[in-house]
Amino acid sequence: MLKLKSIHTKYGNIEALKGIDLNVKEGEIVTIIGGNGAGKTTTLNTISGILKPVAGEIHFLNKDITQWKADKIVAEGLIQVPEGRQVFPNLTVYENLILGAYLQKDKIKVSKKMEYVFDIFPRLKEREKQLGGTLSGGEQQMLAIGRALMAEPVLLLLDEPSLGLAPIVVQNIFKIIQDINKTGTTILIVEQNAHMALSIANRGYVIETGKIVLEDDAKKLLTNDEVRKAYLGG
Amino acid sequence: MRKLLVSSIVATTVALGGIAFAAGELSLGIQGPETGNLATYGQKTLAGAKLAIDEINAAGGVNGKTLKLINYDSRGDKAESANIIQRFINKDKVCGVIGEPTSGATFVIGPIANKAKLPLISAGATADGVVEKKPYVFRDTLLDADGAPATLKFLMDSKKWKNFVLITSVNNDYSVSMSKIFTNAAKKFGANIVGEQKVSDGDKDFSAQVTSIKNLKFDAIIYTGYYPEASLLLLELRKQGINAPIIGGDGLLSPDLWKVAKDAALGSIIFAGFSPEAKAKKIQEFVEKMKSRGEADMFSAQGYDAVYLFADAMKKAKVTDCADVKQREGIQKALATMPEFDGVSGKMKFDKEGNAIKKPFIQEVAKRANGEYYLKLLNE
Amino acid sequence: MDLSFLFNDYVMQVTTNTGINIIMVLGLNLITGVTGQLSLGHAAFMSIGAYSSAILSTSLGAPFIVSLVTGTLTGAIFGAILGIPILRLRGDYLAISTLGFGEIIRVILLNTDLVGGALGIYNIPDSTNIYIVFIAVAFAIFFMYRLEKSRHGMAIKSIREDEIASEMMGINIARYKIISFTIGSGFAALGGTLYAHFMTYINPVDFGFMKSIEQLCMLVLGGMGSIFGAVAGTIVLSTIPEFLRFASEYRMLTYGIVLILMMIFRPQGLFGKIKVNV
Amino acid sequence: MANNILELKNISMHFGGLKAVDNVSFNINEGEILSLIGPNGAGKTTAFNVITGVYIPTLGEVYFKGQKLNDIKPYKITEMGIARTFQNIRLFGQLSALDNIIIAMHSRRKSNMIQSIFRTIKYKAEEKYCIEKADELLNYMDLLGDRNEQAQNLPYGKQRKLEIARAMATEADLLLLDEPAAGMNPQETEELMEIIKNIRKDLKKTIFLIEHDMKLVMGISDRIVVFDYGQLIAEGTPEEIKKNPRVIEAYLGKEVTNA
Amino acid sequence: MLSSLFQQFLNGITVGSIYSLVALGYTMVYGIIKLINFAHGDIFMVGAFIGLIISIKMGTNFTLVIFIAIVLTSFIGVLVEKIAYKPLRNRNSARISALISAIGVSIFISNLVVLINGPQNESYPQLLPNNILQILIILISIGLMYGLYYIVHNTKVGIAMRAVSFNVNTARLMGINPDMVISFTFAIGSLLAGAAGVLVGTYYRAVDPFMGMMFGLKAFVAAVLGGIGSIPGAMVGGLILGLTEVLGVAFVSSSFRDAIAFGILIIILIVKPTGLFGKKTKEKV
Repeated sequence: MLKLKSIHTKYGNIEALKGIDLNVKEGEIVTIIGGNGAGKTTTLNTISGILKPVAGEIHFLNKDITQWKADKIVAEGLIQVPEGRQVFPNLTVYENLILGAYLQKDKIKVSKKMEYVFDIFPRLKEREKQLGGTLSGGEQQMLAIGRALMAEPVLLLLDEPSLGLAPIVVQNIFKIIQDINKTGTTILIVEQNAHMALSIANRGYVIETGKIVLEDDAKKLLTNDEVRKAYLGG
Repeated sequence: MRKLLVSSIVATTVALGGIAFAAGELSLGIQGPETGNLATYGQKTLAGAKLAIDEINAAGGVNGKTLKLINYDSRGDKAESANIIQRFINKDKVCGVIGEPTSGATFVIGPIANKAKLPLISAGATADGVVEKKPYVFRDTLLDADGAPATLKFLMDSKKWKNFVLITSVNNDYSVSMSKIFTNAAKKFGANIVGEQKVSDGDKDFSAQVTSIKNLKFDAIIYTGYYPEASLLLLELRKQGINAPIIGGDGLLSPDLWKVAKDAALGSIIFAGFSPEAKAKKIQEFVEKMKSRGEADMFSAQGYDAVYLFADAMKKAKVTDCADVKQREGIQKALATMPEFDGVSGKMKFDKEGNAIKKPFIQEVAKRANGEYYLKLLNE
Repeated sequence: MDLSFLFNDYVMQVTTNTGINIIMVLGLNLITGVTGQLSLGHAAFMSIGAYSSAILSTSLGAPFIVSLVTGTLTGAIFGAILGIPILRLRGDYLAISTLGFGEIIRVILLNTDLVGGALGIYNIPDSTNIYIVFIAVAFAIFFMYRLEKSRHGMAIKSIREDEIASEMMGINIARYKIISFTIGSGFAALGGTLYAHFMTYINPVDFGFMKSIEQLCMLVLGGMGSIFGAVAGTIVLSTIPEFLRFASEYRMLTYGIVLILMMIFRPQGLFGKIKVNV
Repeated sequence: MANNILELKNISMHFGGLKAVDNVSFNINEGEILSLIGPNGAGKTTAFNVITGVYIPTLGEVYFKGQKLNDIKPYKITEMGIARTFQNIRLFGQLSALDNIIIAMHSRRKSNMIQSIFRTIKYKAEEKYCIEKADELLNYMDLLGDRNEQAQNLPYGKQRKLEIARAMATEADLLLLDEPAAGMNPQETEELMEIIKNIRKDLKKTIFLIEHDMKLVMGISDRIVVFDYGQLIAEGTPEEIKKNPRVIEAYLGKEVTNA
Repeated sequence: MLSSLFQQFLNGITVGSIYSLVALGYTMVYGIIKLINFAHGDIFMVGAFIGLIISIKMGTNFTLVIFIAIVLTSFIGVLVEKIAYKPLRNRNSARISALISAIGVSIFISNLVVLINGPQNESYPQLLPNNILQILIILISIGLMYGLYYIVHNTKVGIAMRAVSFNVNTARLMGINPDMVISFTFAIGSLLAGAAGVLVGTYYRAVDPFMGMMFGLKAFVAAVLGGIGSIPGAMVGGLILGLTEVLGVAFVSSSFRDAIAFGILIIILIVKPTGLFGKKTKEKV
């Protein structure tokens, strides 16, 4: 479904990605784990078109989307939940969700989708009229995911959904991610919280200083000493 | 596009123009704001001057040479004005300059022209100190110091007006100084200034000032500023139900006054150095000829007269080469000693400082039967 | 070939005007190009120099050198006084407040009878000549060059590059911003005193918002943060009108287009190397 | 017991409702290398900002060499002897490497404006001394070849090193390094480890660093403090920290139960 | 006295509501691309001139005049953005470059009008009945502002505008094309300015090619006063500015009209730099 071939991305003079190869198959949960500054977010931003790679190719649903603009990529069903949630603080929950379905012209579909999101996150229903900025961290994460679901993602990219959230909330969010996957949405998730991510994923990649250093079945990675080393330095 | 082409041809001529005067031409310079918010004055003066030049050349020129007019735009910027006058002196080597229509820029270029012994006639400057102690600097404008008191006296006598409101545009040197003249004249003739208001050039909104004078008793409003504000002021006055006329100087003298204010302008009294209604044949011919060049007004009349003043002086001084200081001295002498000159802006004579001694044309905005506005001359 | 035309009064006039502009634009360069604080009210300090020196020369009959020095210092002092409250602001807010101060000073001059109100001040002795301006320009360039190289100049530059890092390197950024603003305003005032004694007549119209913008355009065109750029930009914009005399109607139009094209294709200016993020 | 150079006493830093740092106390001993670790958003950089005066702590006190820092302006704190680097490199990008270093010497220099403009003998001597000293530092960091390059044009690893050199140029006794190895390749990181060790050894500086690269942290730290959710959850030697279950949990997270 | 006070008050609100219309354009553009669009005042002036030309050529039907004027000004606004600002945005230029470019546009537009129409003041036809002119102007302004409020809060593109002004990249992740939204913002802002131009012409009965300068600057002050980037701020800021100016002129002195506006500006900036409704942003260290 998604294929990255030797992707290189630069921030100014700094090469943040030094040749990333990865692929995601339909129906999977794939995770990319790695320490801070390893290039996880850069990878996602490159896939979603926020950043443009300087070399390499990205294919999604058999189309070469390497040079596509972000909004066109969204239209293909490749939706990203950005790091730090990036809920629009001055928009209400309702407005945030509406924006998620920005490209959907059919109003009935939009309201159906919204019901679906409210089903998954009843909390959001309660807070419908509240401003995004007034929500708690966990609620904001729900809103960010809900907002992405409004766009009917074929592939959902999640950037550190656990960031800054209390462990109990993280548990909850990850369960929901699994549920979303079960309804047929493919998921690529980037995490620092390796255990959590690997425990729900099918496969995992370990990224270090802009390179994939390890790729394996998630369950195997979970017990792999290398992973532990990558985090705690052995 | 055609305009662009013409101006680039003019450009090339002017660029090479430094040598042109030898080939049977005598040049006059004219400078003023042709762009920017004072552009109307510069453009009008230029139009009048051009007409005069064309007439003179059609009649055989001056001393056997054609007269050439070189115009530069100063944007109303003092530094640019100074650059231009130096260019006239050193590059174009003109015989004389028809100077800036505003007092401010004339203050700057006057001393420069005087020092270079280049005769300069300002066709608009009215402030004190513009020409004094500068033998080469003249002006053919009616001075407010002459015009304003004469007008006030005339109105008090003919209309029996006694109480006035005085409105000054405080960021306008012309207005500030004229207000002083009016105040002094009122004191002298026993008129009452019952209220005073301040506005600023560029203001669009006069509602506050008008509301403030609404409850006063007065016969007329003296407004000493320019026409753009005056027309808006008139509209605001009528909007708030005040029907008193306004009295002002040549700053109000523009068809735009009634173009903007329409009937609100009716009855306004303007004293100026020019009236298109004057019956003199010369003036009527001038008005007729100016029709194709954007209508006659005071500035075009003064620009026109300035050219003729120069031409007369040049003839008298038998000028053939203006690069020669001696010949320019001759022009200055001819101007300073000129007997009464009968111009389209009235009969005039220069006093020893270089001021034109003239009588004001006191006029009232009126409407003809066909709905056309005009200035009825009151004191012919 | 006859080169005497290079030395005639016309060329002198344009050159002197250009020189005066150079001094002021160098002051602006210190504030905006070197310190990174956008000022839209530079002409206000020019007016303070012009007015204070003109009053000294006309009302008190002070010798030119006294007017010159006093005018410059008055401008610098005003720069410091106004700088203290407004330099706490950043970026656009600072720019807007300098604009506001510029307009306020102009309106105050306009309404103060003591300084002639709208009439302004005339009969100012014409003490400025090309030699004095030449010396002043040379001094300004020398001063700015040396200042930039010194530890104080380095400190000022580091504020432009990164305020926070600068403060973390032990630099009192508030103090240096004020120093820069004071010196920059002083040079504007120096230009103003020279201007007043060159034109011999000043009134508030000369020091409006558009004047500040004009100075900023000279700086940006030449290249912010570069002494050479500031000088070159000023020369270009001060003399080009003289070459475009023939096309007076299209002059301002062209000016507008040039500014836009410059910003699109060469935003660092003709001779600049520095991107000033203000 | 070694001498305390820096002491944080019950520091809390709140932003609105967010407790970025929550009642944290710890010391740094003179001459040691102390590392501060913790997951993203744990409040590490906030702690640096409190120490360097960028933020005034909501509660608690910071002491440097026995002197309270709470109300002191950042530039004064630097003068007192604390210097730092930044998470997202904050070099003076358009200035040369040399100028970056020289600017950091600012508070140690005395030449006044007049002396600088007219380049008096005193000024020249100071200038000469500074350039020599800066070159020395650049040399120490192996950056001498890049001395005239604009800082923004240096490769990433060199920018990191230049930032450290710049902090050292302030002649601070305590260096705060915020993720010095971020974005470096393993080889560069290795080199950095050596440099940090040397700085301590040769120049007798105290070093306090935030770092995610555990190889570096474990390799050079004398002690480690660990933050999670703004709180200090562990403090100890690298070996102790590695085994600490709370740290492991904070880092690797728990698995989803009942998944 | 009382009726005079009421009249002054009405004067203030009339001017203020027009300031608000223009201020909205400044604030919206600033909110979305952080640019002080110096050319906005000139768009306002162009709006007035288009209204003038239409009413001369096609008659003095106010609805028609204002309609054509706002359609054309919004088109011009978008065009200006595409030509003079977008290329800079794509090159990631410094903010001052965009500012200078805006000044270039301003100089170009005002001088183009001079070239086409001459520098003189032009009289403006009476498009609205005189006796209820002020009330109508206020009502039309309120109507336009309500329209804007509705668009911003109840339409998708309005919500997208707010999203883009918060964070461009996140907005892109929603499938929003920021360039489109920015164009839309310019269109709306210029539309309001165009309407304000026609209203000013109708109110003062005269227009000139340089009227955009001071009026624009003051409207900008109004935007800052309310908190630049804030839409309700611009509305309130305009009213406050209009009222203080008119009352200041009435009861203090007219000579300081501009000083009043800029004085308020500086006080606000020093006391509360973000304006009445603005939000504070802090730089991350």
